[in-house]
Amino acid sequence: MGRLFAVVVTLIALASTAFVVLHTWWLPPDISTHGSRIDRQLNETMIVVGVLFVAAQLGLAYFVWRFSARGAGGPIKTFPGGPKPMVVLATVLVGAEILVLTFVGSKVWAEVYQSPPAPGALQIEVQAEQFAFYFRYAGADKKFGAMHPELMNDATENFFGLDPANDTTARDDIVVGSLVIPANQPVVLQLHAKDVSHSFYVPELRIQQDFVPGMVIPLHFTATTPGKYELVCTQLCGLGHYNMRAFVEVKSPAEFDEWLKRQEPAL
Amino acid sequence: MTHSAATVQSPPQSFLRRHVFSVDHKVIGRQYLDLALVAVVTGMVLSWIMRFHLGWPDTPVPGLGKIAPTGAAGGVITPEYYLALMTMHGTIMVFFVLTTAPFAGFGNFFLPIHIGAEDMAFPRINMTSFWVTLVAFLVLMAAFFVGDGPPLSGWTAYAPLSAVGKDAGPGQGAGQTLWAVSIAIFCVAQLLGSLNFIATTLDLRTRGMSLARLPFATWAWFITSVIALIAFAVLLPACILLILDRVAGTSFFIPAGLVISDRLQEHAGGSPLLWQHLFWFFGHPEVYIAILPGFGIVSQILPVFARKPLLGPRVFVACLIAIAFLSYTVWGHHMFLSGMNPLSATLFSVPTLVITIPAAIITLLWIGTIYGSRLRLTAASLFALGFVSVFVSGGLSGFFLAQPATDIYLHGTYFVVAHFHFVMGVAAMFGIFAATYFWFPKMFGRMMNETLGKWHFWLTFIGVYCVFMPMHYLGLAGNVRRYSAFTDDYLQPLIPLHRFITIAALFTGAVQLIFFFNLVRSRLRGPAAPANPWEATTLEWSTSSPPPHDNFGGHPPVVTHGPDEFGAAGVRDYVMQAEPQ
Amino acid sequence: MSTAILPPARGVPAKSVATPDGRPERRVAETGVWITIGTISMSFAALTSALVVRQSSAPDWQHLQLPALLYVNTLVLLGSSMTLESFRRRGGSFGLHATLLLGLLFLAGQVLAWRQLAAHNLGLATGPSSAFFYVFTVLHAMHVLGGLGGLGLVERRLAAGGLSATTSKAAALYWHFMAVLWLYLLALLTLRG
Amino acid sequence: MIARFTALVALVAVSGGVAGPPHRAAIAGTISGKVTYTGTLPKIRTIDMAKEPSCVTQHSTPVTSEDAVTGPGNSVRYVVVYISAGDQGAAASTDTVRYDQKGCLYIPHVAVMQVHQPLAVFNNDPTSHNIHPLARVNPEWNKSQPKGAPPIRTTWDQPEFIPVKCNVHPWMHGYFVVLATPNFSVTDSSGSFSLTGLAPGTYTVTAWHERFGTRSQEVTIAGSETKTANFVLTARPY
Repeated sequence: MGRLFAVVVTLIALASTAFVVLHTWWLPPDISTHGSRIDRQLNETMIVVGVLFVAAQLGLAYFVWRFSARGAGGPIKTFPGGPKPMVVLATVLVGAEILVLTFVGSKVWAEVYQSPPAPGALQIEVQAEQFAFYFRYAGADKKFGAMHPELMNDATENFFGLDPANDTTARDDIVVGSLVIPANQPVVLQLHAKDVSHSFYVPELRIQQDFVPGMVIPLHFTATTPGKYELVCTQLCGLGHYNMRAFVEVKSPAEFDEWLKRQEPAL
Repeated sequence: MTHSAATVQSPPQSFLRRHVFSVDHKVIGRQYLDLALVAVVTGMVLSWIMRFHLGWPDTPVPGLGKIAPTGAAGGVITPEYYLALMTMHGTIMVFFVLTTAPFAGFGNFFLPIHIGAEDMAFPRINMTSFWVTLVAFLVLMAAFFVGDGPPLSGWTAYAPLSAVGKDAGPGQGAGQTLWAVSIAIFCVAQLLGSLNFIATTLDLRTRGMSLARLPFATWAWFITSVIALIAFAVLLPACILLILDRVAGTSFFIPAGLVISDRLQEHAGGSPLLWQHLFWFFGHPEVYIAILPGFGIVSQILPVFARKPLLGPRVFVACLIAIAFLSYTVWGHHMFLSGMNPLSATLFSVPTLVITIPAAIITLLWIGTIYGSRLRLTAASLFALGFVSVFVSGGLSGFFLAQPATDIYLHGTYFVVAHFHFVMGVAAMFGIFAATYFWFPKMFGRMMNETLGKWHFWLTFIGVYCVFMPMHYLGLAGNVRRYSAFTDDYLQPLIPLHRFITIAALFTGAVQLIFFFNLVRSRLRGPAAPANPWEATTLEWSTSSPPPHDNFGGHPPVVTHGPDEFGAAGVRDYVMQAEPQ
Repeated sequence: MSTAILPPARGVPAKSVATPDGRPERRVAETGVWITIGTISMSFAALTSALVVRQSSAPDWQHLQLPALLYVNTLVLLGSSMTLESFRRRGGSFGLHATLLLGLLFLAGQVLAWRQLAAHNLGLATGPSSAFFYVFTVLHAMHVLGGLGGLGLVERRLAAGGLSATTSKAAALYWHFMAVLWLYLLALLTLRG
Repeated sequence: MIARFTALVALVAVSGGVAGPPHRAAIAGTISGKVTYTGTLPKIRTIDMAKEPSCVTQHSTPVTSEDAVTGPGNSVRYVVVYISAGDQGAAASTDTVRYDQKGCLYIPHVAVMQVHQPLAVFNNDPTSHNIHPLARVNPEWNKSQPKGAPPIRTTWDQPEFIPVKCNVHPWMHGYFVVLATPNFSVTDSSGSFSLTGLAPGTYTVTAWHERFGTRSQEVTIAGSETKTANFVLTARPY
């Protein structure tokens, strides 16, 4: 019975690691400037955790295999050195890993979340509402009209609560349902939540940030590879949470400018 | 309220006093376990329906259309009904199974016996805490029968989705209020329970039962009750503020200018992050409340079946205390991306990684205990070993979520679901199974069937790995959690994996019938159990099975030995705790 | 009605509590009250942190001017602590009855204060400062009610002649904590409210 | 209207083979007319359905918002013209009003029905919708309708202009107009309407539009004559 346990645990450990090593299901290719460092951090952690995982499972399996067959004979043996090697092993091993991972990880975290966006970054306002994202570009006057919650009305497509009648800067604002951004240029999103908490997550961009109602949260990144990607919501926001999707279209700068010129003002 | 008056009086006679409104900690322990059994069956059935829907969203679930005509017209589950099932599944499992069974259930039954006392310090408060827990469970279940159905804001109930009320969507009206009231009542029950555990452990230890000689399960229950005391003392006011926001028009968690269902809400000035801070200040200690009793149970069972003392008992207890202390400094790792100040991400990341050290030490102590042992493999010891393996798998995936850098990608995906299910949904359940197989003879005076027990272990052990290990891969592929359907293009290739998980989940669920059948049959017709079937050493094995009303038949034991004195040479390789010198 | 307090009753069967170094027996009820005090302090600490976070989350916090009655009420509560102490030292049920009476008077004073505030339409939902005021004071009042229950138990035990030192000490400990907690709340609401 | 006609036929049949027209021909007047607007129209906006490709493919030409649809000669579409006062006894109609969701749009944009008249909402899209009538007078509900789910059948007990939205597709908007009277008509792109079968009497005719407001006027019907009643609504750009 002990042998069976050892075999099953070993098979499980090897099978689980195999699927990871083979990358059967893995992260989509990264298309952002900071993404490669996140991938490296994840790979490093995966290697360390993989080694610890296999070592622990096989250690458990081996000990159960060896010490379950000894019947009543033979005196029991305590682990050489008592609990001390365990404490040292765990503290040194995990402690070292903590230092390395924290130090390396904090740099890419700081770059994405603690540093201000590049000065010339393209400003885009994002309004997350129950169950869709809408994106606003400043239009020709490069200025965003003010947002008035009391004017927000989906029926008249006034998703940002603009007041073009009295607010001239709002007249040329462009509102679209897809996030269209130029490649290789920094972009800053101002995240607004209209009703409840939502979240901005694009696996390929390796970026994620919650929308918090009552707060405007900046999020900056730079996409590198043109293409069409999916933006999904990862913060439970109600019945349509699963369908709250928008497309992120990364275009070459020339194509982007041409696209932007083609857009008419929203209201 | 002198303590002696309550317990030394003659055992109650009437059926009602003996079995229903009893102050006997053993009856209360069994009542908690029965409540947890009902809750785990409910929670499991909900998870079956959810998993079936994820695998085959358009296939109607036979019969569901009649049970839930609004939620699943014609048997096809609507998105809001899926989220409602998910919310109830999470809430039932975390609160009414993982907190009541290993902690309140087995703890109530065995803590007094372990320390040689007749009963808990405050028997009447102990009885009240069970009945208040039952009321909390019934209030939660009422959410199923309320107009809009159960709430759909998850077991974490983030504001403002949970705080705004009916406008936020179906289930957020009466259902969410019932959820908040139920959890507030549950907090009161757990505070009373923890009060009892701490007072009993501190004051009612029998002669010779010093803290150093406390059995490991009792150490775990004692430390868990300290954590629970502080954690639930914070969740209670949080729930009160949430209820006020929902009912009395205050704005603790709801900011100004929210337009929900095309209506400008009158609230102003609240902070949604305040709810997340208060909830997770309770939330993370709660996951340790669910797992530490499991640590205690495994450390109690392994020496018995390894016929060898636990490696480094003082180190084990020190690690429990370290985990208890650190558990209050890590709650921010749930909120790296929540809009909280990014600087504090590193502040919470370090203690989260540091807390893995005591957990790693304890795991190594278990493995070290098996070294040089004479391991006997019964259902109880198999589940204890299974606990070690599963806890390793679940604990290690925590490394990715503890670092902000990798959490950017993995937060909110199935990687998180795999992590907490492995550690809480599976490891803690293995702790409960191990405790059941180990203590059933003592609790009911009858032996459980070992063959059925072993079948139950092997099928469950393989089943849970088939269910939850693939969820790590879904997480790596960026599959977002809490989705009621997978309509996004990048999720389509993952649907076969979801179907595999669903089949494995239904299989593992079905396997639990072996356990329930074994429970019922052994309780009715199991062979009579001797006082010490496993040749263990702690005090409960030196009294009869089941123990008499005051546990030791009028003469409390005098403790002379430690809790796990195994491995002595000679015919009898163990020394009972209360054995005269 | 005997007024003498019985010698420390066997709150706990002597042989059931044996600590190796032979420290005097710990009374269960007293430990229970210390734990309860820890729990209640944790709850009010959580509410205090909620108040601090709420103040910084939006600029809509206006200071709430506490009705003068609350300061008078504080004296009532402190008075009840003093009468309780005199009862415990010199015995005599007068002290206990005075404590119960002052306790009820304190609660009546609180209700009056709430009414006064409500009259100036400063209700629960009027603003954050009044919301927190009501949450703090109502929760405190409920716990004072619990304390009165404890004192009622002491009264019954005294009348039946079986009052043990444990019970009276536990109840007194809890009652004094109610006063300390109220002083803290008063300072918090006056300075930061 | 069909119900009234069948009721009439049944009446004739029941009264036994009396040849020729019934003894006293029911005197039925008609009010008809045209609804136009003045002022500047809001911009015609194309709906961005990028989020739901299964709906984008159902439309060959870009879909425009329907909250301010006009036709030739300043005519206004989707205006509900009904008798708001002076009605003699409304025979409640029992045939089901059909409300379709096709191509992520509500068809018709404005569904008019009587109090207690059965309403059936169909989902003929390959995606799931959720119907959220924002009722204030009537009880509000919010139900999802997965692909292929049975139609949602309901009735409304109080007269009310209920805006309907789909949370999952925020651009989807429509109205359930619940009226106490059977005499109503919705203008098409020509902006014309006609209310028939009116017994003689003085009626208040009201024209309602979701964005351009409401207008009423008094009309008196003497015999079986046709009276014209035109309405002019004011349009505002924003």
